[in-house]
Amino acid sequence: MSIQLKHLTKKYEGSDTPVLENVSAHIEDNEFFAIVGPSGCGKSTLLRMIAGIIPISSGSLYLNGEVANDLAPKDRKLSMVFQSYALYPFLSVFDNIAFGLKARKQPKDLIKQRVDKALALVNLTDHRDRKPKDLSGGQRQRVALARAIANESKICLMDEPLSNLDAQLRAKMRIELKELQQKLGLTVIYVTHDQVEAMTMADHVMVLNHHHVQQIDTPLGVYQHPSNEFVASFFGTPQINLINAQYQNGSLKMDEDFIMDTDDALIEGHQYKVGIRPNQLQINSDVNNGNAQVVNVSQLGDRTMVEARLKNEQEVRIVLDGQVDIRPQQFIQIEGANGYFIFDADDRSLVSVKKGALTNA
Amino acid sequence: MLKSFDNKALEELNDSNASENERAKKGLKKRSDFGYAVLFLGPSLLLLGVFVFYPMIKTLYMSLFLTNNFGQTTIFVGLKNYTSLLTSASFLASLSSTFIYVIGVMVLTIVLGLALAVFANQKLKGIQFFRTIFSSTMGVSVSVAAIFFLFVFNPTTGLLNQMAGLLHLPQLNWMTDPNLAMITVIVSTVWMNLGFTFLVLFGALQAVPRSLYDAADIEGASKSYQLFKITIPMISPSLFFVGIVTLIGAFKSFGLIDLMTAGGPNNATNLLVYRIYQDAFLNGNYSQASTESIVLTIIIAVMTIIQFKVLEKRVNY
Amino acid sequence: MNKRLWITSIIGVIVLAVFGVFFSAHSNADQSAQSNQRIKIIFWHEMTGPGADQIQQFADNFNKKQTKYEVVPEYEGSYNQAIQKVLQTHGTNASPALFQSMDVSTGQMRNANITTPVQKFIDEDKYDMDKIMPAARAFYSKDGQQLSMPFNTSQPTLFYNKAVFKKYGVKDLPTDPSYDDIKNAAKEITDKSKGAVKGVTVDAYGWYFEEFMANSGQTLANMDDGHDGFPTKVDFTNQATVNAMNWLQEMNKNGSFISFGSGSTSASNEIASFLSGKLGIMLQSSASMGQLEAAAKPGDLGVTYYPRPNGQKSNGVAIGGASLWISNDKDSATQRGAWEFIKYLMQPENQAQWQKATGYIALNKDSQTEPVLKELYKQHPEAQVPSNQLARTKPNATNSGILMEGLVQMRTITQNAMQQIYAGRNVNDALKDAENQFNSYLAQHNKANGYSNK
Amino acid sequence: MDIANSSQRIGKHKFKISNFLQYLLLIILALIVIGPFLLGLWTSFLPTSSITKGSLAGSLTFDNYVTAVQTTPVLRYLLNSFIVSIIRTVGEVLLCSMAAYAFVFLKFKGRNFIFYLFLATMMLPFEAEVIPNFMTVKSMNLLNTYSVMIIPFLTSAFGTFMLRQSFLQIPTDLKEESDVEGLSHFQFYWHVVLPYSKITLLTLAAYSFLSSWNEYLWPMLTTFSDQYRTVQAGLRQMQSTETFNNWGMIMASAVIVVIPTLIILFVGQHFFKSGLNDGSVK
Repeated sequence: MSIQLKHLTKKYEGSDTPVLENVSAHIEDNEFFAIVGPSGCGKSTLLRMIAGIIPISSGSLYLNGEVANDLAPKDRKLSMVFQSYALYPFLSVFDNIAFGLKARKQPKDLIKQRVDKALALVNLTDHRDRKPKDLSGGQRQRVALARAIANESKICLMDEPLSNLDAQLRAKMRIELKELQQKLGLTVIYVTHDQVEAMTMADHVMVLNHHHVQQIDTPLGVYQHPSNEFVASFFGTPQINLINAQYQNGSLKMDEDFIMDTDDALIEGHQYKVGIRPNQLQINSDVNNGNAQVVNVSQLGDRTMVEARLKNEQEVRIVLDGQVDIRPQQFIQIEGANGYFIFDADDRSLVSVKKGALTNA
Repeated sequence: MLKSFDNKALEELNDSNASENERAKKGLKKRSDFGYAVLFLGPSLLLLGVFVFYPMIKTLYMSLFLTNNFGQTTIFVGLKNYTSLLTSASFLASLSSTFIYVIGVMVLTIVLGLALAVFANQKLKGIQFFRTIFSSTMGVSVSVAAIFFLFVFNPTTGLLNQMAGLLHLPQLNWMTDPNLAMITVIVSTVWMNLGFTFLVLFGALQAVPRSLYDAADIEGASKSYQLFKITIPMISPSLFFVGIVTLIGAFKSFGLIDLMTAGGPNNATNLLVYRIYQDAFLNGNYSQASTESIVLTIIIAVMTIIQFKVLEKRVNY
Repeated sequence: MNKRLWITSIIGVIVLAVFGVFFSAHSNADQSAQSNQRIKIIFWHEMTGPGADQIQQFADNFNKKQTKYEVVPEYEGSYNQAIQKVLQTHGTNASPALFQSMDVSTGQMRNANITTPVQKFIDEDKYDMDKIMPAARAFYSKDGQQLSMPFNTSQPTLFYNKAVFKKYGVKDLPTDPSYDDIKNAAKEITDKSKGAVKGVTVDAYGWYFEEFMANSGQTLANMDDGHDGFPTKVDFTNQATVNAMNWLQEMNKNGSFISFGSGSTSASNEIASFLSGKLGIMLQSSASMGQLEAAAKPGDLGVTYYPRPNGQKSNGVAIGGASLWISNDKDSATQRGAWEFIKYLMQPENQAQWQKATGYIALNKDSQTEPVLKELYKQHPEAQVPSNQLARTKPNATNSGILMEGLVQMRTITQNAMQQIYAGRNVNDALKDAENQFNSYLAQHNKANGYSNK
Repeated sequence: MDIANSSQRIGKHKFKISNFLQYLLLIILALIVIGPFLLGLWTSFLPTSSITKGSLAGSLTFDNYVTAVQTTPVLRYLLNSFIVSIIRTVGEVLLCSMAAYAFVFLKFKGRNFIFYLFLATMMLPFEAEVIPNFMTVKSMNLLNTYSVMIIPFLTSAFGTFMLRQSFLQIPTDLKEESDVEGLSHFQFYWHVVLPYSKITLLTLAAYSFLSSWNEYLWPMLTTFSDQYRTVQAGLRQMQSTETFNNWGMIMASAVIVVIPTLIILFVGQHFFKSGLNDGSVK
């Protein structure tokens, strides 16, 4: 079951600005496709357009090669897991899962067989007669999942299904979800604002911001080749450093004392943003008077995160392996980066990717 | 918001001296609020005592006696008033028309109120206007409604018969045929109830999460399936609430009956409360009216207890 | 917050507006009432329509004529309601000084002992009661003592639409028609109009039920209809009643009868139907005369005496209507004021005006020579029929009203019986049920009030 | 159930048609709901002569309103209703909130018993108690006064119950804090509890006003002159005297009478909706 979006646009009546504009994508069969973006970027709207809950203003939606714009949701042969789980509080777990099958008037034994199977898949067989209010958050999440599974449609839409769970459970469910997707051969479109989920689970990621698609790529692709400053800053923890710099005489000048040479042909005197992932920075802490002063040090166990301030007040995050003995107020010397991106400060687009280049400051 | 009130209270307290503060703190340890309770509860208790509890006991008392023209109890008859009432054909007829009326009113009110609420719960331009209209009958008092409906059902000049005349349909004697008269009072009562019912049910509908319907759409449930399998179960506490309120209200119906049919024709609409009124304030038969009042009280009490018991469990889930 | 402001301001505006309009409209009246300390005579009546207007007119005129009293008429609903209101408010500030109470409540009012018999004032003033029609005043007196002053006196009367009779070539009814006269005419109208016009109706009204018995010379209650003591039993299953009910049911069965139900709405619907030519004959109180004359074309209104049993001379019917009572819970000055107003109402010209406006019979003998009435009779000769009927009636126990309590209850019961009979129920069964029902009520009522005949 | 969305899914063209159908349905329902009112409004502008002829056409005039205001006490009825309803509303909100306060914040012996006593009154219909109540107010010589329509209704178990539910939502911290600061019960009641629950108080007030305004049986039994009759008893009065004489004027009076409550309802609609659900179901 492939899904194709062609120039999808959503505009509400009486509003000038579209909620989504010109969204195109191709989602292959059996693919785990994540839609990521900050809240309000239109990702849930996009999912609902695919589901058929919200009408498409313009553009075309193809399901398995056929235009599906006008299909009723029930005819799109897909299932959906909601952020709120959308469980019916007055029905037992079993009946919740069986709801759609009953609505479609399936024979009783088929319903039972499918629901039992779904229950087993999510390990809820023992809870079949409980009401949702008697379940934990994680269990409710599984019920929602089981309901989608019992549907046996090959496309499953998921709208931030894990966002109401605590961190540990979320990590566990990520793995389970991915396993389930592969086991059942589902095509999953997964909406999330959590880049980690997107990175860990997805085959392809669509990054949405300000009603537009920013980039569609593999998780590694968006990490390694962010098409713009937004994408770069959205992926990776801790967040990428975006340091203002001016190009002067073949160097990017971030600060009086922090200048990097570059071989890119950049515009003389133009403003750029240098994106350096915190773990790519190299520092020397054994200096008396470096180019940055440490503001805060967090020991993360296997790593140490250092927040330092350049002399022109720009802040820089550095992640170092192991436990490093650095104290606040101490001066350090930022020496260079193993790789970095250069973004245009005006249109924020990617200008150049520098990889593995050890550059002297 | 709260802070400002606290400040206000504190400002006032600044004037009070330390000993008062001291006392308040002591009060924390050993609270004896009896004096306050008298002040706060006294007026309400007094009123309820005089106008609710005493009359109930008095009614019960009177129902065990015969009363004279001035409503004074004269001869003790024990439960004879009850036995003669419950074997009186006309009272039983009255009781059965009351039940017909009450059930008719309740069913129609809920069905129509739900229909209005469902249709008003759409996203359409100008829907607010319709919502306002649907709730409007709550602001129409009984005498006004009766006047409107007396005109609608008037045999010669009424809207219905005039329309029937135009369409060459038979003109019905709405107010004088016993069966039709019952229908007219039911229709009028339902109309009056609609606004309130609509408001409650509409409020309940709006509280149902949209995602439940989205999920059902995707799973292939038709709109009617959703109505019966999602909407109604989800709003069942409110449905139950308006149902029982309507039921209790219908048992207490008086105004419309008084204004529209005065219990007639041939006692067809002589509902319980109207009968009480007639027996007491037209026939001067206070002991019989008291006996009927006790029957009414028992009915209402049972309904109310059911209401509390069920709502306590919050109905569906 | 905003919403609250809205509500408060809107309510405020409404209240101010209402107060404003109200006080600007009524400030004059209030001032004049305050400037002179008149004694207020609260007068409860049960007249509607033209009757209510005329009473207001009388009160206004009376208030203008003198400065000592101020009569304030208050409409108190139906006769039935008013009786209990009077009994229930007696002795409180809310009670009236003067009230109107219907014919059949006389027994109850007398027993309740809440009024000052007008005889007291008649004696004080040496008021000439001979001027008042005897049949009317006899109804409201006991042992030679006048309890109350007859005021609005009506006769049950038969009205027929002469235009309809003419249209279908039916002969006019005789002035003293028998049951058969009416049955035949009604059948003829119904048949000839192919059912477009209904022949006859008789409102399911207890008063008519009682009058059928009166006109047959049949007592309804024992103790000579209460003239000899407290009745303990009623008799609805006598031959006279059965005859009358059979007659009504027969007309119903042959399709010439239409039932409008019972109560005030039925009366107004019936009159509307009559006036629009869809109904040939109806029983009505003579008090409808004013309204009917105003609406009908001159010469179209036929009026006859109350129907009599076949082959029997009519015994005469009891009057209907009501009389005026003076409450004994007000001070003597107020009671005197009430009496002064009664006297004013009974003046010949006022009684004449009363008959013209309403159709109630003018009770002052001198009224007949008043220009108002002469003019009325000239234009509407039929308007005289009720007075004639009253005049020819020789009072006896069966046609002078029933002095019994619980007549309101009895009427409810007999009216239901009539409606059941119209709906086809066996006449004897319906009457027997009604009789049993009322007898048990009466027994209980007498017991509860300690009435007994020793 | 969201019908709008279901139809929006069906392409653009069909969408228009079904939208039209929905509006049509809504309009029909709206007409049914306000039909009787519209009919009344319309006839109130017609001369009575056309109405009794069974015609709904004719030249529209304000005559009926002029007649109603000039010849009937309809404005007096309105004034009476306002006086009675406003005092009753204020009284009920005040006394019920005080009683509710006692049940939530005061500790005293027999509190539960008294509370159940209050609840029990909800089972006792006023309609079944009119006879002794009539005798009571008669013995107090209150018949035919404003007081008779106000005093018996100055408190209610329903209102107390509703406010108690609302007061229970007030965080206990607030009470504890005010105890530490030494606020008296009156201060806490006035400065904290009442402002905190103002939505519920307003709902109760609106509800109380409407039910007072709509009170029918009691004013009818206890008032005997136009000086004190409220609109309900008054309209009954007018209707029974005038029915076949002046439909137009009766209708005009009905319209005059219905306008204030409609305004209150429309303005208060929003929290009526939430207040009724909260107060009753939760």
